[in-house]
Amino acid sequence: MKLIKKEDLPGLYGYLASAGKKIFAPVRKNGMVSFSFTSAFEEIEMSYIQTKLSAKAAAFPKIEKLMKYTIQKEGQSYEPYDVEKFPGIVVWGAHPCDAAAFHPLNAVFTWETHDKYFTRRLENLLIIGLSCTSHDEFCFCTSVGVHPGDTKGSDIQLTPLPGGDYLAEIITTKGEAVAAAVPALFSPAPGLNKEELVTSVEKRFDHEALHAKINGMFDHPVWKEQALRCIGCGACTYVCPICSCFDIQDEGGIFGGLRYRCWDSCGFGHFTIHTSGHNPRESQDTRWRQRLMHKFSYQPQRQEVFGCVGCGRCSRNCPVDMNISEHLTQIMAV
Amino acid sequence: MARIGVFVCHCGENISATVDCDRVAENASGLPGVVHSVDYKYMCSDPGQTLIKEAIKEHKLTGVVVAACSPRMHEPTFRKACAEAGLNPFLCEMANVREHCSWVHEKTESTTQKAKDVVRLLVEKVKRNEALQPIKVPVTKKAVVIGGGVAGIQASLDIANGGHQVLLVEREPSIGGHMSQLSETFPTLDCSQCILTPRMVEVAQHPNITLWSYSEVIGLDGFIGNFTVKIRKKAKSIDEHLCTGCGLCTQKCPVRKIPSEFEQGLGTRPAIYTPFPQAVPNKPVIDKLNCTYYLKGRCKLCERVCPTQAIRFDQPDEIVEVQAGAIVLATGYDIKRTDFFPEYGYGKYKDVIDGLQFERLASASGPTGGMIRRPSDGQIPKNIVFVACAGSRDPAKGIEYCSKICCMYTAKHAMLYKHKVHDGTPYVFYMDIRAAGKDYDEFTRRAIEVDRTKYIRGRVSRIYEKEGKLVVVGADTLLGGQKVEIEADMVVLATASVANPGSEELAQIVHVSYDRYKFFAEAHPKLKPVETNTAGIFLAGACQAPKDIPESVSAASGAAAKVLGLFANDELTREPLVAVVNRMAPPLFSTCIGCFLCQPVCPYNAIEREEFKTRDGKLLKAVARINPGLCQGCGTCVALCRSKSIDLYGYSNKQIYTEVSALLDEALV
Amino acid sequence: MDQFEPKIVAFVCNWCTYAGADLTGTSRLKYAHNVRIIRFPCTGRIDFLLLQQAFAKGADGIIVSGCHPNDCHYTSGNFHARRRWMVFRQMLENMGVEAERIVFSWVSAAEGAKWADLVNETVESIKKLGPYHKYQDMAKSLEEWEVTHE
Amino acid sequence: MNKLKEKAKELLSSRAVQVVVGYEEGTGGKIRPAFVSRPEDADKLLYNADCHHNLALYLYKHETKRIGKMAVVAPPFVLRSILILTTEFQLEEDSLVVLGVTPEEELIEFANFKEIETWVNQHPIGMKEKDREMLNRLNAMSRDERWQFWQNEFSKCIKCFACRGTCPMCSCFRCTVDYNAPQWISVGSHQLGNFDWHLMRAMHLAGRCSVCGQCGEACPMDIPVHLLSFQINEDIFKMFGSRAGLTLKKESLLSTWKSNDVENFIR
Repeated sequence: MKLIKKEDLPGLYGYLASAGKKIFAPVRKNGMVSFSFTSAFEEIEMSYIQTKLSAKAAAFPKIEKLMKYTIQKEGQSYEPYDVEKFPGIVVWGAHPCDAAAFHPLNAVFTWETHDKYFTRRLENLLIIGLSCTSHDEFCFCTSVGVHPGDTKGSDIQLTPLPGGDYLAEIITTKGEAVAAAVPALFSPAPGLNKEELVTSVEKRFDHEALHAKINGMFDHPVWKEQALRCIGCGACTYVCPICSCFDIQDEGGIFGGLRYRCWDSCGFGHFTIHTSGHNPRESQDTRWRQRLMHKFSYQPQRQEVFGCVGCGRCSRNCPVDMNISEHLTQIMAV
Repeated sequence: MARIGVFVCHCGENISATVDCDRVAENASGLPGVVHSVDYKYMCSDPGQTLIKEAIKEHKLTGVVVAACSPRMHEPTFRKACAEAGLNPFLCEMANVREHCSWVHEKTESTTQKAKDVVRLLVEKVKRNEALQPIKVPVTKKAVVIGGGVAGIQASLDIANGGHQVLLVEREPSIGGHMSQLSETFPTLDCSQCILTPRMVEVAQHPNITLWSYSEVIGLDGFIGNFTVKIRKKAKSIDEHLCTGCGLCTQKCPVRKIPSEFEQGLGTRPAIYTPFPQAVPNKPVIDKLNCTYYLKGRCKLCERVCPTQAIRFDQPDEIVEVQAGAIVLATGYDIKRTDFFPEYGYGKYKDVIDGLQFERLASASGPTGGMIRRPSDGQIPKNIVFVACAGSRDPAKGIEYCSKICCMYTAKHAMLYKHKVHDGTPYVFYMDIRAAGKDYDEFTRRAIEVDRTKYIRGRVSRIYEKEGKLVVVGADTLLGGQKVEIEADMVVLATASVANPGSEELAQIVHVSYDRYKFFAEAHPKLKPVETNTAGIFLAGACQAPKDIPESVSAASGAAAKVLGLFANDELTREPLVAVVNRMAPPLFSTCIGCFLCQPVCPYNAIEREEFKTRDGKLLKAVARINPGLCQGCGTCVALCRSKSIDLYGYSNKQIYTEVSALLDEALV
Repeated sequence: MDQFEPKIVAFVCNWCTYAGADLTGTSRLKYAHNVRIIRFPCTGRIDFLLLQQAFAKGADGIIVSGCHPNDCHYTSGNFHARRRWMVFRQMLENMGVEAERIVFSWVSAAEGAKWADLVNETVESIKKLGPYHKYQDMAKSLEEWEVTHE
Repeated sequence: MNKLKEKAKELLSSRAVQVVVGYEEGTGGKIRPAFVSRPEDADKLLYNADCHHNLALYLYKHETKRIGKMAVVAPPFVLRSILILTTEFQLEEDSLVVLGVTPEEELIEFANFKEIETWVNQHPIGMKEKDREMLNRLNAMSRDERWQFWQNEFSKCIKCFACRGTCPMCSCFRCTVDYNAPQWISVGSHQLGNFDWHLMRAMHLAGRCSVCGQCGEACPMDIPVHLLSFQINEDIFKMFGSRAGLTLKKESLLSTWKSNDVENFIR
């Protein structure tokens, strides 16, 4: 446990930037805080409850270009984008939920097939976590096994102190390398109980119990009831730090173009439609069920991770207040 | 995989003089999907076509692009050639490198580049073309002719004599039209009724012709070969089967002062009337607007005198639907009345009359028994002025065209006048004498030279009344614009011929286009003069533009020939370039959600509602369906459809989107 | 630097403007070569999305032309198109697009000279406006999408 | 407001309707759509000026229709949407009970849609001050500034389609953006794809928008997309003298025309 002084944070930033890292940090712009690439430390907002978009874009951007293709008389040729050129990215100031989310995300992108784009980006990531000292009513991390002071996923974890300085925990070898490179920025920590510094989020349900229960609820009428007001947009999935569905698109002209993947959502009516017009998930309740079953039944079953870290973004941003913790609490009660 | 052949035509030197044809062909050969690309001197020649046909077979082509003239010129030629070689004709496209390229640009690199671009565009399009099959529709071999003037009569007789059923629909109580009002006809001065009435009788007696007079077309559905015509048979208030046409009722009718339409207001008629003695059918109708019984609820004198009890006061209008395979529009024309001319007294001078009125004055069966007597006091005019081009060729009056018949009938009027009033002096103010036609110029010369009509080249600026005379103020442009004043006893205005009132409404009912003067528009001004843009609807006579009798009759026979040609087939084949709404598996059935915003957009009422129901009749979904028989392929619905559920064969979304992409995919210039 | 040669795409109907441009050819009237014609059955068929697509693909100017009012081969396609363009132009204006880069015209089958003039005038006016970099840059956003984008 | 609850109860108890679509209090101080099928739940219904969801959205969805006959709590913008949807054959008069609510939070009942038509014509909807100011600001901008404004706004767009999902007029099952042969609008959320999407959406709503502003409310990225529709709605009123949602006549702006439509921009 170390201490990093408030006035030394720019130094840390400066070191990482000078090491050629792109720094992806919470920035307050247009009245909202979002993870963005920054060019100066001053842009960073360290006191926020939750960003609009999660930090997942650092490894799973909303558009990932996959390859260029050309169409010629002789045939077609492909040129994949070079993952070696991916920059090192520092995710700066990710709350424990966001830091923890890279694990289930990774589970998807390395399940059976190793996705070279994602895995390379993840390898290049350095995550500086930021323990939560406050939360709002949408936060429910403790109900899904994440804690406001958790260090899982972070390489270095900062915990704000009342005076403005930060406790710094060096978690991984990646973190150690940074600390070793700029030792002057880190001083020994005073004896403090970290638990007292972080906020306390009420636990609303137990995720293991939820998992056990939801497994058998495929045909339960609750989905129809809950999904009635769902408008079938993709807001929840796009702000989610774990939702990983994507679409693959080719864009170009008659002589070539490029292929990319972009975020997609199981909430869309067209997500599963077949060419014939048949749609296995024909109504919104089946799509809503898919979202929750995927996160709390299938993912734990198959990848031994939960697809939710309780960040609450889906609930905050849903245009019709589909509050996930409220719905999960209800599911536990039926 | 697409196997496209590109054929670049030199068109002699028409294209090759400015476009480097071999480089265009070479460039095309490098395009993805192009397996064969050549240039040739004349692609449309027999050897050129053979070149294409052989290439289709040899290279197993799946699409052909001919870079040559406009597709409006030779698309049918090359499509036919492809079909002969076993390639679906709709897999052939033309790149217009002549009219749109070689002829409009100088010989520069940019011109060749443009040709390359256009070829690339069409190559990309044709890759996305679909093999289409012509649409076959049955033909109902019955024609409806609308309008019973000389054109309608001629068209009906020709079709009927060709062995097909005709329904002739006439708005007025009798057929005959304007021709029946004429006294004599130019250039022979034979009596109009003498030549027309036998034809009218023939119509009435022809076994293949059904005549519905006093009837109007109020609706038209369907398409070529398969029209449904909705007709209102206005109540004549008589039982036509009982009426013998004895005329007793018309003699006894107490209401006698109604201005006669047939006499152009110069004579009167009763409320129960036949328009003229030779009317066909020669059975009266009751004019409900003037009949005392209909106005006041009493009288019924006609009912009392009718020997066959044929009067039916409670007869309702009847609305009937008729199936027909072709429609002939022969609704004729009208003329401007004297009240249209402020400078000629707004119609307030009784002795300023129009040409049709003069016809009635000159007619032996007219109100004056053929004596030329002026309307105001019945005196025989000694000085008479004829004003040609009254309104015609006058942009200020909104009538920029030549009414065509006035020069001739004005000469005829002057002659008829002179033949009847030997000591009178006829004057004619004219702009130009347009007497192009067989024996026409001879006729006008006769008016001038034999009958001593005084022709004054110039316009009449004003007519006013002074001491019982009409002072006609004009200019003589042959005398350097010198002012001319003539004190006339009567003035006859050769007023402009205009489209019949109601022609616009009828055009909208039957979905044909019309020009800015509301005359019906022919499909092509030269090559399709009797066709309209709506297949199966043809034009006869002056409803299309001002025409004299011989022209009207020719057009009518032309329209009849088109109808007979159509009826020679049991079924028709139509170009399959129509719109279609997609279909898919239940429960969607289609991506169409049935908002039907496309329905009002369609000019042909081709968009129908298709309902999908459960076995017990519960509605699952209603979606749009396009009747391929009605659709003409304009594609307006396609562009409007938000869910992109409609597409257009031949100009599909894929095809045109790709065209835009392909055009701009390489630097244009 | 070479003189700027604008790329102009013309969306024309088959019956009037395409035929009018044919007449320009048969009359041997000369006009600027910058225009490429795409044939439609009717102006009513022209989806506004195609105009967006043309700009996105790099057109500096667009000509949309069809039959004069009352001349439409299909009676009313041009009237529908006219209304669509009224709204679309306003929409472009509201979004900051240079709507004057789209030139709307009625050119009949008899107006070969008008077609030549229309093309020449359009080319001249677009030359004055310059390349439509703003739109084209936006359209290249994917190509230039950096691997670091969020 | 008690009247609304009572009416809802009465409709549900008498089985006149199977579900009442209305508003209820959600989480975090939000208001959300509510679906009440039991009379005893009607007490949770509420209506106030913060109720911005356009509930007309739910009236034609098969998920709600399968419950049975519906009653809907309908502020003025929902009433307008109901009229538009009716002219577009998406709603049938006899499948719906409309519980109108005025801006004064009073309940009005309508015997039929014709009465709704009369009412909406007598009660114009005013624009919110905030939106009016934004439109004025946009109008005062130079065109390049407007371009920049929207480019900035669209750069936030993540193509979640909440604007589409929440809009009752986006009644298509397959949106143009879902069409992929050709792919008119890029699926990816890049600058061109975002621009094309918002332009296309605004065009497809032109003359059909009930001006509820819900698309802007729904946007998680706070893009004021509704302003595009608001502005064109004003322009359309100037050009054609009409506003959407005021008539039961089937005459949608872009599927009709007049011979005297302004054509001063056409050479």
